[in-house]
Amino acid sequence: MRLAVVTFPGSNCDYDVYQAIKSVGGVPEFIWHRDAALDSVDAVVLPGGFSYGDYLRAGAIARMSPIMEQVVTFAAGGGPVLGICNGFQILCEAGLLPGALTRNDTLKFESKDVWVRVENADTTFSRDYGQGQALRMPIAHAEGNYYADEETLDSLESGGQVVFRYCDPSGHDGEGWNPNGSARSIAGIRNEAGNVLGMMPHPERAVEEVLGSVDGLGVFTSLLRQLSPAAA
Amino acid sequence: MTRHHLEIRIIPRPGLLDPEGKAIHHALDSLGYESVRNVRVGKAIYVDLEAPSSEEAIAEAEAMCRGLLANPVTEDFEIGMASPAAEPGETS
Amino acid sequence: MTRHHLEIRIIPRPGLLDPEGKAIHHALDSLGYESVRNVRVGKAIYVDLEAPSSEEAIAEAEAMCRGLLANPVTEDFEIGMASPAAEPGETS
Amino acid sequence: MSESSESNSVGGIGAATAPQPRPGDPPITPELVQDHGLSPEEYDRVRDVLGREPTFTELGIFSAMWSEHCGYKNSKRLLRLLPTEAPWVIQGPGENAGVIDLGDGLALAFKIESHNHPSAVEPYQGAATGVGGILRDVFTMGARPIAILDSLRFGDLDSGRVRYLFDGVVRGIGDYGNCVGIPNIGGEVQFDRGYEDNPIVNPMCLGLMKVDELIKGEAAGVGNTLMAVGARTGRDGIHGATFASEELSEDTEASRPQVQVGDPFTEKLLLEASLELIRSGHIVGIQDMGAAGLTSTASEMAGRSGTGVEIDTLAVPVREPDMTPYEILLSESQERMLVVAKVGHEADVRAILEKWELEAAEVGKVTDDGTFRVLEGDRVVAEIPALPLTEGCPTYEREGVEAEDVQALRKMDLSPYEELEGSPADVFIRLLESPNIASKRWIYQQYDTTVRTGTVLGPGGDAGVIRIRGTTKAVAATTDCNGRYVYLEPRTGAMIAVAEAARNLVCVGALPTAVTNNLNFGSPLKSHIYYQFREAVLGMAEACKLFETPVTGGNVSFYNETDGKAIYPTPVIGMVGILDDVDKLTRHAFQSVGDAIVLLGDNTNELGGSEYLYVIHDLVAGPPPEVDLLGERRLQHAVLAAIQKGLVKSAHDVSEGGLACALAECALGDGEALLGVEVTLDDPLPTAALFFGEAQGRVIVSCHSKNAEKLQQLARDHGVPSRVIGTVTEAASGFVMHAKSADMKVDLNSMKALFFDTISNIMDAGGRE
Ligand SMILES: Nc1ncnc2c1ncn2[C@@H]1O[C@H](COP(=O)(O)OP(=O)(O)O)[C@@H](O)[C@H]1O
Ligand SMILES: [Mg+2]
Repeated sequence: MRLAVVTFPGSNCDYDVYQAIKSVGGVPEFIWHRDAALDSVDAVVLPGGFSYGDYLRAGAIARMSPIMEQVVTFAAGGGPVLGICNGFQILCEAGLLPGALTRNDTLKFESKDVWVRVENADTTFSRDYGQGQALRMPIAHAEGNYYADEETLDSLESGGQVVFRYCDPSGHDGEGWNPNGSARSIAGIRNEAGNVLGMMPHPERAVEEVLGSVDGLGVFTSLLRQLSPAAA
Repeated sequence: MTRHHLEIRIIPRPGLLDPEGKAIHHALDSLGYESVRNVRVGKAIYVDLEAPSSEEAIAEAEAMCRGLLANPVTEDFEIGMASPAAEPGETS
Repeated sequence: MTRHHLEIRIIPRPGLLDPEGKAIHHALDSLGYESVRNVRVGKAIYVDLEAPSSEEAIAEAEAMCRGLLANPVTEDFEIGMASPAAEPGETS
Repeated sequence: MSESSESNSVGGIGAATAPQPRPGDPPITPELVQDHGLSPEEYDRVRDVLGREPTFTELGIFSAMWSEHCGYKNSKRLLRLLPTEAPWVIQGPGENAGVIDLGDGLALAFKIESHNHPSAVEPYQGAATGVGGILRDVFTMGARPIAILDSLRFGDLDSGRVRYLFDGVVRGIGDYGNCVGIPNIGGEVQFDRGYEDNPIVNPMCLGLMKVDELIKGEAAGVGNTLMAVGARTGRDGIHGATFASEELSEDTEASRPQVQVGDPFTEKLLLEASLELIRSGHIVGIQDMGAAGLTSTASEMAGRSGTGVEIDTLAVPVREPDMTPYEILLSESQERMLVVAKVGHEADVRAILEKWELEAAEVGKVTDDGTFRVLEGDRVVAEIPALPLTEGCPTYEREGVEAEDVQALRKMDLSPYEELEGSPADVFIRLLESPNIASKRWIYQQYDTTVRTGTVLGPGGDAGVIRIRGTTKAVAATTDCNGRYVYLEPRTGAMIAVAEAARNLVCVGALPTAVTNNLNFGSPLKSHIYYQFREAVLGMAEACKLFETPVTGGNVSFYNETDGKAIYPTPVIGMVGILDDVDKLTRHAFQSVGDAIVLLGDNTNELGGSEYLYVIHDLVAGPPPEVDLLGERRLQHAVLAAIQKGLVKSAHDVSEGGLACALAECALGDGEALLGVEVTLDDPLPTAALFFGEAQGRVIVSCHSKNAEKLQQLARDHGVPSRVIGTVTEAASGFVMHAKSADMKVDLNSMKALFFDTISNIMDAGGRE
């Protein structure tokens, strides 16, 4: 299973995602944003970081990059695309996911562990989790405040497109546990077709006990299992 | 071709929360500026470009806003001619 | 007392590096906007305030810029009357 | 005052090729020389070196290179007293960063740097560019940065200006490091009116490399090509080096264009491109253009390799029109490097930079004549022998005399403060909510601490720890210095800084290995400041020798003064250590109910320089706690041995706020799983000293009760005093301390709120004044 990890100028979690994929038996491969070929890959990951320094708006300049045309085509053909943090921002800017990620309502960069609840355990990226399971993962972003108009939010909810939601450690809605002001505490969403997921928390930073949590593994194992149901 | 100095303002859409505006309003309040009723924060982007006419310069800036500079989900934009204060040389 | 809608522009001082402007210029270039010569990015702050006259409103805004809104070390500012597009309600 | 030259031959060169003044150059007058920070004697030395009068451009070059910042003129001689060697030291002082051997073919590069003055003028950009500079120092050695730490000092937070500085500095450090993608794993901050107008901002960086990828800042190989790489050169920061060497004054307000703006995005590209370049084999040397820009970089690279260099300023890519050679040579624009490419490989170098969307320009070549020569097209604008320029700066040893008011403070009778006014709990709570004791979470939650998936212990513990992928090892790092102690007694204070750093490392299970340091002081021209400096260096040297932690590099920041008032002398120690087995990592938080709490070391009646005196009595007085270096060494060994044997479940050193505050930190942990404490102390000491005194050489460990005896036996074998002082209890039982003269019981949840929220409560209400 070949998974493309796209490196934009300023990506800085590409290496971490690479290691996480390898640790669950996938075959990661770095793709430089100007090497615009995604022909024989099975999935694409847009990693976190500060593509183009987050200048203008996080993800705004990266989505103009040559590779993104390929990513759009790949996604339109049903190929799985995962965007983490800056990758999520790029996916929204590129119109592959609805809404936008605006500045944290705290007006600060927020770096800490958060809890998210699996709202839909029946997706390409979450099938190895239990419905309602609470996961612990780090966040590290300045623009993670998810915004969409009410209508869009309603349709995300009713279509099962909200995949991860900030919660308290016991998995309940918790006042004060939304770290950035996101609408309806949204931490991760998928597209209507189900093959594109964007999330602000970093699952690739929660894949080994020594790092403090292994709750992020499921995102990668789910994806691999989807790609080759026989394996994993 | 002449050089046109444009000022593009990117403004958060009404209805959108503007935490920065709110924080500034709060800070102004506590500094004693009690007459302030509302604060919103956007971006001012100064673009110098070569175009045959100012109409064409503005049309080009509009295209840039739609294509890159503004996010239609969260932002409106406005284009005007810049004042001389905002006229530097070349970005290198 | 009337309500005045002011637009305050905060502009990076000439001579200082403006990495954001540089990145945007670069991006516009690669999108084919080759007529662009220079890009600088500042802030546009819309402030609504009550003041007896527009002169007084502007004087107050100037004081706010000096005291809080602009960083005198790195930024210049300009104050103007805002266009109606930038007139929302009250900051909550 | 005596004076001597560093280099033996300070010969002039032929006047035949002597550069002529450029049109528009101001005439060289004594005032101009003075404005360039050179004394008449130093100017004479310049003329000796050249064998003629300098041009304006040359004056600028000498001024920068012989500034305190580049020339170390008032520190060099004393710094030679520091131990710098050990079998594991691969690169000692003199290069961009020190390097130590980690085994397995790997090496660790690390360095600390000050950006105090720029941060005082513009906190956000000043701190951000400080991080940029220290990252470049590390990756130009061929190492990939793996961690950042930041050592900070500010005035008290009740001042709006201080809050503005603190907020800006933290955002600047965060935004820069976060964008480049390097985790912050620790640091320190102290708030004290001694730093009111002069904050200290000392970022530190650690980088990992293969031993054989080490590359130096040398301009070797006659005929090789000098290439300027990265950002373009602008007018920013011209004479920053001289600026950093002068006291801040009213005039500084007028010197604003000296602010440099950082571009972490370009830095990230430069980082990747540099590492790729180094591995490509197309270059022989690389160095950051830091203080004094192109001038110091080019001349130092030539000086180190005994060659010469020739540069054409017209070939340097500039950001602004009409820049003079003077400006181009002295600009401190950020994110630039000078690379020495093998001749014939220039196109390969350019190709790598293009991939990373960066520019590279050929600006000169390596020559064999030992001369730093600058051309502007056809015209020679400067021609200076390289070695005398880089090494010939006059150095001074001055007279140091202790200030009388400090002597008086140190001798102050502290007995009136030994008994507490009010209940112990009241005092305890006031200490917990002192920003110096309270959690620094408000700071490090703005720093990415987990990127690169190597952080096994982030900020909030005794030291930060990064595991080394592919091995069982990890490296630990900490920064420490209590400026109050150093102020009251510089030699002891500096020893304590080294001892505390080592203690912090052993508490996480790491063997202290090497040191980088940042010496932040006032003006060395004042005899009482020079006294502080000399004593602190002596203390540091002694402690580093004894602990076998050689100094592999560092930085001196003088003139931290405003209107004649100097900061506390603050020799910040950045220490790194190695854990052979990352699984042995130990944390400071208590782990389970029923565990025994064991105190290693002795309680004594010492209150001097304590946080207790500062918070409760508004005093910085008395002698700092005594430090017994041999005892500290035994303690370090005992703690490491206990951790190796798996005897302890937690370890934490006792520092500011004393035993009570250290126990509170163990009980509160990271705020997620609180545990109670019940300890009983039978020492015949006054309550203030017993609970809040800052006696050195103490570590609190916890262990399963069945291991308590074994642990004490181990301590005895190491000659370290130890005793069981209590037990870990349920959180609901509260935080309880009994002593002969006093008892206190405090609710853990209220402690938690005070400890974790104090700084954010202060900061999230403030504004700029
Ligand atoms: N400026 C800072 N940046 C990052 N971490 C910090 C900073 N200041 C303090 N910390 C972290 O907060 C914790 C407590 O700091 P401190 O009380 O200075 O520790 P210690 O007394 O053990 O040296 C440490 O883990 C330290 O790394
Ligand atoms: Mg402490």
